Amino acid sequence: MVGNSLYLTIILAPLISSIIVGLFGFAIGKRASHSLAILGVFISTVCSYIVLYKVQVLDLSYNGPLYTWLQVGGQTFSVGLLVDSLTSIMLVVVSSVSLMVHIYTIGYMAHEEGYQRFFSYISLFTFMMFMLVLSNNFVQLFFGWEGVGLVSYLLIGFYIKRETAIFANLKAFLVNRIGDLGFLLGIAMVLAYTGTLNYSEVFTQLPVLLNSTLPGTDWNVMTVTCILLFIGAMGKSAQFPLHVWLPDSMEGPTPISALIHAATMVTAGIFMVARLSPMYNLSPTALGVIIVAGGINCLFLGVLGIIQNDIKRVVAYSTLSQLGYMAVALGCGAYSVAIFHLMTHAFFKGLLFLAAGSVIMAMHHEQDMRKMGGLAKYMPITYITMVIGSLALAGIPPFAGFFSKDMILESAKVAFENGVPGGWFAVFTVYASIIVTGIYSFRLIFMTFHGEERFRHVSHDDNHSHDSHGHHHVVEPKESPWVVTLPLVLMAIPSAIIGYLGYKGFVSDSILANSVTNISWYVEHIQNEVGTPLHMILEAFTELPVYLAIGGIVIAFIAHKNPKKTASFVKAINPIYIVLERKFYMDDLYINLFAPVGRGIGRFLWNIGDIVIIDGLIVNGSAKVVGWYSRVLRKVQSGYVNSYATFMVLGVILLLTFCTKLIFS
Amino acid sequence: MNISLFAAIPEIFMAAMIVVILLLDAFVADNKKHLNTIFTLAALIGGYILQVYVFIPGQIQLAFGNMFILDSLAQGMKLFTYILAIVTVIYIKHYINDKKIMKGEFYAIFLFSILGMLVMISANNLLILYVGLELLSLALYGLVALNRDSTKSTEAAMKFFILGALASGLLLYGISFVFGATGELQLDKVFQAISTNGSQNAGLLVFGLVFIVAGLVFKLGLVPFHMWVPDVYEGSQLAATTVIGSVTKLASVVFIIRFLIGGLVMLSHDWSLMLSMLAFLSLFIGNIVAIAQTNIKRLLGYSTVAHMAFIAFGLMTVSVNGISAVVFYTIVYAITALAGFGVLLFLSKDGFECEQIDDLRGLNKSHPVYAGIMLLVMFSLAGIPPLAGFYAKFTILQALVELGYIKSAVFAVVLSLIGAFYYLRIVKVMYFDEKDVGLQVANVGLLPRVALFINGGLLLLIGILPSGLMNICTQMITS
Amino acid sequence: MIGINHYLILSAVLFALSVMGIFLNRKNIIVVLMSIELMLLAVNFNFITFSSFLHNLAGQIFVFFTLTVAAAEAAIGLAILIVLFRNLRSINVQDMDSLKG
Amino acid sequence: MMHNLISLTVWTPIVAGIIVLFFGKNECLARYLALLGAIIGFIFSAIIFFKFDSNFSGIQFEENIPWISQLHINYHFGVDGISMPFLLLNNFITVLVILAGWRVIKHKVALYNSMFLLMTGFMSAVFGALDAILFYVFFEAMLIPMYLIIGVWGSSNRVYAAFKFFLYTLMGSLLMLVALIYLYNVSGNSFDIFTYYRTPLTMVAQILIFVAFFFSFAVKVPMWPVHTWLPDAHPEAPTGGSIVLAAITLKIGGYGFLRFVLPIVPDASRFLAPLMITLSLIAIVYIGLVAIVQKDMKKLVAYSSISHMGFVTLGTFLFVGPIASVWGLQGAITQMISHGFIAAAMFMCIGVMYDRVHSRNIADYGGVATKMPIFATFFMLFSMANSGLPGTSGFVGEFMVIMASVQNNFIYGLIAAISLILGAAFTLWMYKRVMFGEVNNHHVEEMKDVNGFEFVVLALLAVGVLWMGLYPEIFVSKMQVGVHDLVVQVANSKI
Amino acid sequence: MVTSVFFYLFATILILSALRVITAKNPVHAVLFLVLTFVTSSCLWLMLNVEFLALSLILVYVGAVMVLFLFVVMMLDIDTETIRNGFWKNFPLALLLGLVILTEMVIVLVTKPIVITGSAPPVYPSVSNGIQLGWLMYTEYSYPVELASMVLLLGLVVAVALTLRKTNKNGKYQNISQQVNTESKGRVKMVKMKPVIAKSMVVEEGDSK
Repeated sequence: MVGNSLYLTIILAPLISSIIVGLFGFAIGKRASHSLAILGVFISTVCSYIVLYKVQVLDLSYNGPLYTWLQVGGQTFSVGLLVDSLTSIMLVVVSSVSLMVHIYTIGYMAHEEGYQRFFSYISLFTFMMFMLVLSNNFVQLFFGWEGVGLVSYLLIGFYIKRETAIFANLKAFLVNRIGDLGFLLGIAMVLAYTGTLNYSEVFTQLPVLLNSTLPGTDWNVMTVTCILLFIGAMGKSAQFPLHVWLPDSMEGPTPISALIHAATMVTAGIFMVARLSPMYNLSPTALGVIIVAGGINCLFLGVLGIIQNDIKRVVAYSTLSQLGYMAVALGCGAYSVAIFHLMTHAFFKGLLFLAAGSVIMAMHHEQDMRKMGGLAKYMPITYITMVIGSLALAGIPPFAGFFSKDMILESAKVAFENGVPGGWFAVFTVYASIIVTGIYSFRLIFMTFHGEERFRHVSHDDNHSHDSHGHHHVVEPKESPWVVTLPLVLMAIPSAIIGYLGYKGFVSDSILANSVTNISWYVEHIQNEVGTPLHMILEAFTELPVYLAIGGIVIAFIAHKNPKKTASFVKAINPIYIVLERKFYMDDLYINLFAPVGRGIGRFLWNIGDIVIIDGLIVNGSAKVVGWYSRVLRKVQSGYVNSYATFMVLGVILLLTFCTKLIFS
Repeated sequence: MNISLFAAIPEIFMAAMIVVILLLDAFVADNKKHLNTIFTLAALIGGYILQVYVFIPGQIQLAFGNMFILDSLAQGMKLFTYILAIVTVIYIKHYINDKKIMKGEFYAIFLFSILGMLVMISANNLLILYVGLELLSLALYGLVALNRDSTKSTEAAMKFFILGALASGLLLYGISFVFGATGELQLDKVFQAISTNGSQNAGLLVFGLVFIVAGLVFKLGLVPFHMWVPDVYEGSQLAATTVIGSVTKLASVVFIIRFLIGGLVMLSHDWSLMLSMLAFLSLFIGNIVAIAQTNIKRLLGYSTVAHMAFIAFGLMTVSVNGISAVVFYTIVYAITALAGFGVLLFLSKDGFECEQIDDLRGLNKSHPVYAGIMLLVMFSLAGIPPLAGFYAKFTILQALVELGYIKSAVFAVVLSLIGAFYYLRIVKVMYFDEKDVGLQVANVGLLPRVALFINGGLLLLIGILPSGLMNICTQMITS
Repeated sequence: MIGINHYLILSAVLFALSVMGIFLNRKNIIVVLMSIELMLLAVNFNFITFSSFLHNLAGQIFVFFTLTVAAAEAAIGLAILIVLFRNLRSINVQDMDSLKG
Repeated sequence: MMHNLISLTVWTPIVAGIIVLFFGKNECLARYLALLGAIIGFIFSAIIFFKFDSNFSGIQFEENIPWISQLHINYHFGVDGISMPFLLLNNFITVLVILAGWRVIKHKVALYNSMFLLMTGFMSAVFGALDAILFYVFFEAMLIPMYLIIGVWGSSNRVYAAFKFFLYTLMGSLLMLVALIYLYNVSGNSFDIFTYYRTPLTMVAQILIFVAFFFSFAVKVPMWPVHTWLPDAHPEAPTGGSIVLAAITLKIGGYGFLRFVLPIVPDASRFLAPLMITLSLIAIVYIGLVAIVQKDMKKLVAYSSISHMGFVTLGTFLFVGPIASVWGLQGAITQMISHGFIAAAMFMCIGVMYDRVHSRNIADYGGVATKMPIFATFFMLFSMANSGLPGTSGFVGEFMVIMASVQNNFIYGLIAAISLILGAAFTLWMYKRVMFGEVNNHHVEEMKDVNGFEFVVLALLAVGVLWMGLYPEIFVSKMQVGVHDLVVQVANSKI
Repeated sequence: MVTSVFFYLFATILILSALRVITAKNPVHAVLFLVLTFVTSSCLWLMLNVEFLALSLILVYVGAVMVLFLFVVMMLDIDTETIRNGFWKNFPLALLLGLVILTEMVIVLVTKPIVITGSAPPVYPSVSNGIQLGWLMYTEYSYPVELASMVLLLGLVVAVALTLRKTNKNGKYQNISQQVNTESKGRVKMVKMKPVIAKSMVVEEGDSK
């Protein structure tokens, strides 16, 4: 036990604090609750850094069971821990962001109902996320996977009275469940063909998967399995077409948008594919699927961010787009790049959300950017940190996003050169998406922090009844309290520099050594061309992407300065605009097609199948037939004694006839 | 020729007691008429004691020139008859009082019917079987008609009489052919005659058999000879229905066993086919028509039809298991029905006859113990374990399956499902319906209550430990 | 020569007639009772015939008892009939239909 | 003591039930007596659970004495790994049911408690019986108390429901009786279940017996298309009745398949497995869809029970080649146990709300979570368990069965896994409509959070649900040998 | 030959009168035809050497039972016209029924010849039929005789119980129990009376004082 007590501490600290806060939150009060929750996560964070040290520096990894969860048919499933380089990175990311969010929450949720509940949830979430990243087998991965889904569900619907929130959380859960369906089947395939669900054992049996086909078809089992597993990732990481829940999930409080829907949970799919890289490497078809899904996310869903007016939704669409980047990287076989982007993204996207939250607080829970503007002077810290985040997001060197994005561009190019299926699509989308990113990220900055102070013209009508502040008059926006700004600053630092620091390690794969197996062409073409980060920055200005990004920012600036022209432009492309506004009709597809059709079928089966046919026709029908017979047959008992006698005589005749036959036969 | 009368002492005693009671009724003051009840009970208890006394285990005792036989079947069934008769008297005592039925006559006629049963059970001769049957039947007609101011009762009696007379005519016609074919009336000799040269007059025999079966199954009430059953059950006052519906069944079944197994077993191929036909019809009609009934007595009449079909199925097997199952079934049925009628009797009072299903509404609320007993009765009749009725059905089914009559078994089972419906309905009325009709229990005294309680408990006890009774039944048949 | 069959067929005819009688008379119960007497006569005929041809007196004894019982039966039947008539003011079979179904 | 444990488990509640029935004039006394009886019964079953040797192959705690010697029926009790967990579950649920009815049932208290105790005893006997007739007797006897429970304490349409329940189940079991008698004759006059295991049977006979058993157990499970009694019985029954029905009674069907059908007619089972699998899959998907559109909470949970029980039959009849799938069987049993907890919990939750608002209609609620936060938490946990969330017991069984079905055929697995979506859809949609949103009527406005009894019951169930989800091994390990024996048994052809 | 003629003669009368029994309009006629039927069959029985029973048939049946019938028919004043309604409607069916049952019986009787098994010689050829029967009845068949007595007693009891009505004002009944249970108190009424004393005596007494 001593060997894994450190890891156990990481897992259990938030769990314990979550349980205590959850069960006794009311008893111990707000202050103790948040202290306890933060303490839990803090312990985990510290331990995570120790783990990072142990793994990266001392090169100590760990893989062992904790307890036997289940034994079936000679196969043993244990809850176990796998600590390697990938895990250590994830641990650090998760725990750091989580800690920041915990602290931030004190300020953000200060006046909300269910304060303790919120802390309990996010601590629980942290626990689940740890379970996910630390698992050494599929079952536990699935446990964490669903666990984070659960907490996400709970938190999206945190405002249980708000109709949109509780709609969004149900939607999120169900869409995730579609992914989980694939994921579980993928697990089942793995189990069926390898007989184990432990990563390490599965990886030794890969040839079995590779050399089998699904009975009755000529589908390669490896491909089928990988695609199924990726369907799970599509759900969790909001890849097209299962992305529809993510924008809606913004109904939840902003801290969890930062934590769950930007930094950690949504990247679980990326993490999973990276974790299973040895499998994906063997299935180019599956990689092609990932590229397509990622590419669509990256460009087409990113475009939607441009037209959003809700500050959080803009960030949400940018998240979709960035997840697309990661997926493209995965599809190109550059798993470590994907993880790199995951990490940088976690920080800068977390930052953006937190900053957006800060703005929202200042605006008294107003999220519509059309009612903001000119906030820069009122809340400088928020402004600065948000600009840093946006620059990172847009991929402007030397901020974090630049490095990871550049790597993705490179790997896409390499993949294209190596004839990976869908490679051209990867290249096209990632390049195009850079402009888009620039536009929407800086549109946000301009609309929010610059220009006219539109909030002065708009009365705060009561279209957000959840607002517990209840202010209905204009108040000067002011900078948020330190518990809010401190996390912003702390997150802004890594957003700025983590790319620079991590670049070399990720590129050379030294950071993720032994846990992620990049595909061969990536290794051949990129890993060998490692330059220094500084060199990268300088070189970047000789290449297209940076200019694309700057171009995007410029477009955003022009549009901001010329609102009338923008409006006429929008009018000119109205049909397209409508398509964009309807989010490519994906929501309609789900809400107005799939759900009603499902309910319709259900209603049909119930009314026709159960009530009419089985119950009506067969069950009650037979009862009716019996009742009918009963009513008819009782008429035979007419009450007339000679008819009774006649029946007796008829009985005799019947027997006689029968008997005469017997006698003569 | 055996002229010993020893084995017949109980019957002689009963006959004497009948006369005593008739005289007593004439000579005792109106305010001392309860003496009738006491003497009736004394007669039955005395008969029981004598019956126990005269029996020599393991031996077949004959009397009256071999016309009277006392084998273990007779002994067992007689003892049960006595017991059931005693319980019947206990149950109907208050009812007779309340309804101002002519006591002396009622008890005398009742004892006549018991005597008839005893004679039938012990008969070893076609003539005795016939006379015993008539003694029973005539007494029953009398019992039914005794409620002479009621149109229903007299109508029922008339129907019962006409159909009964017709049935005994059929039976006699059949007996005459058997006599003609074999030249014998003594059952064992009939059996011998058929087995030695049965093929000689096979046509005549089978021909006679048809009429005999018709006459016999009338007593059981198999379709289409069942039509008296519901009318008589409904039309008679409860006291008479109780007698007809319960204790009579024992004698009827022994009667059939004596006839078909004792005398005509060589023709079993023919009569088992006939019985199976009638049993199918009875199960169908009995169960299905019962569903539409609203009168409990009538409902129980139809349910009897269905139950007797099971007995016919058991007889059909012509195996030791089958016959002992039949005996078991009969006894269990009689006990069960008696308990059911007991509850109805207790709920009936002067001017009120508890006979509509709706009369029982909310019984559980007002009288949970009676409701509980009725519940046991109903589930026992439906054949739900752990109640006695289940094993009754079970043993019959087993006998059927053992001999390969699987289709019959499945048929029986499916229709008893329909049967369950109407039993459930009664339970429903007692337990589920909240509206209390203000049912009052008659002032019955302690003894009847205890008797009813024991009777109900017995259903459960036999249900849990049926072994003892089964043993008795098997011994009755095998030895 | 008149053989056993003649007598048996004669009794069979009587039997059939009695059955017809029961069926035919939907109005008058007393004729039904008479039909039953006819049926018993047919039975007795059978017994007598067999007894005579078999030289077996048991059949005659049987008839003797049948007669006795039939007498008692007739008495009871008629008594019931009278009681019924008192209640119903009719012995029409079709009026006896309060019990049915 | 040791060798009478099953008898004690069986008879303690029955005797307690009878005592309560007769001496329960005082309502308070009746309640305490009933609780005492239930707890003692539970203690005995717990002793069995802990004394059970999970490495021992065969029957433990065996009792075998002649009962009805004429018919060679024995009083033969004993448990193996398959039946033992049910015994524990059954007695556990009873304690909860007695507690759940403590405050709620106000009329005919003695009868109510007595009926539940009788039910428990009967059901324990069903799980413990190793003699076919002993099994059958208790199998049917159960109908009586359940009929009364539904009929007496049920709601508006209770009579229809009670009749339907009774007749539906009776229909099935009567055919089984004929099959058992047939087996008795074929096996050389024995009602011993294990003798039947060894009795050779022709394919035709096997199929006929299979059909007879099928009707009996499929109705109990219930499988599509003989399921329609359940959505009627559940909503009408009182909370306790629904709990017992869902938690235990349904399991008897699944148990019957394991105890009777598979080992006695293995060839027919193999032959008809595709049919059974098809029916199970229909149950999972069809019923899942039907559940979504229910307006009545109890009906919804009833349908969800059917859907979940589809996994049981699916797992039971999954064969990998000629060998019954260990995964499937284990999954089936685990699913049954887990469903016992979850269904009980779901009905308990609905009961808690029903007691306050007296409506089962989803539309009559909304925003309950704001009024009853503690309750909402419990309900959320159970809803999640009902939709098969890992970490709760609902996941374990479904997981195993899905794994097994993919081993058999990918398509089976795919269809079965659709329940992940459907299960979440109907449960959470209901949860959303009931618990979330604005409080929109005064009934909900007046709702008070759970009281002590309810809290204890819910908490115990929550512990059960989580325990089985996080550490199922403690149950599963006890079953392993039993399941293994069963698989070996089924692998032998009897033709 | 002679027996054949007589047989057919009586048989014809028998069948025709039996037919009239069931078809007669007036129940009184029916009873009388029934009497005829019995008498004819008694004749046929005589032809079979069954003298005793032939006579008892006349005595018991014609003499007692039929008279009883006649009595009842007369007593119950029945409207004979309405009673015949629908008679001919049912006749064809009744005929069919009768014919079917007869045909089946005849087929069996004719096609399967009867073998007289126990064709032992008469037991006591020299003794008359009545004595033979009497002998048997009181020895071998004593049991049924006893039973028959019970049957008759039962018939008596039932018939009386059903028809005897004590409510009739005009009837005079003997109430045995009342008679038996009368006590002396009930019979002799002791009346306490005040002694009636002649006036003169009083005067005398008074005078003496």
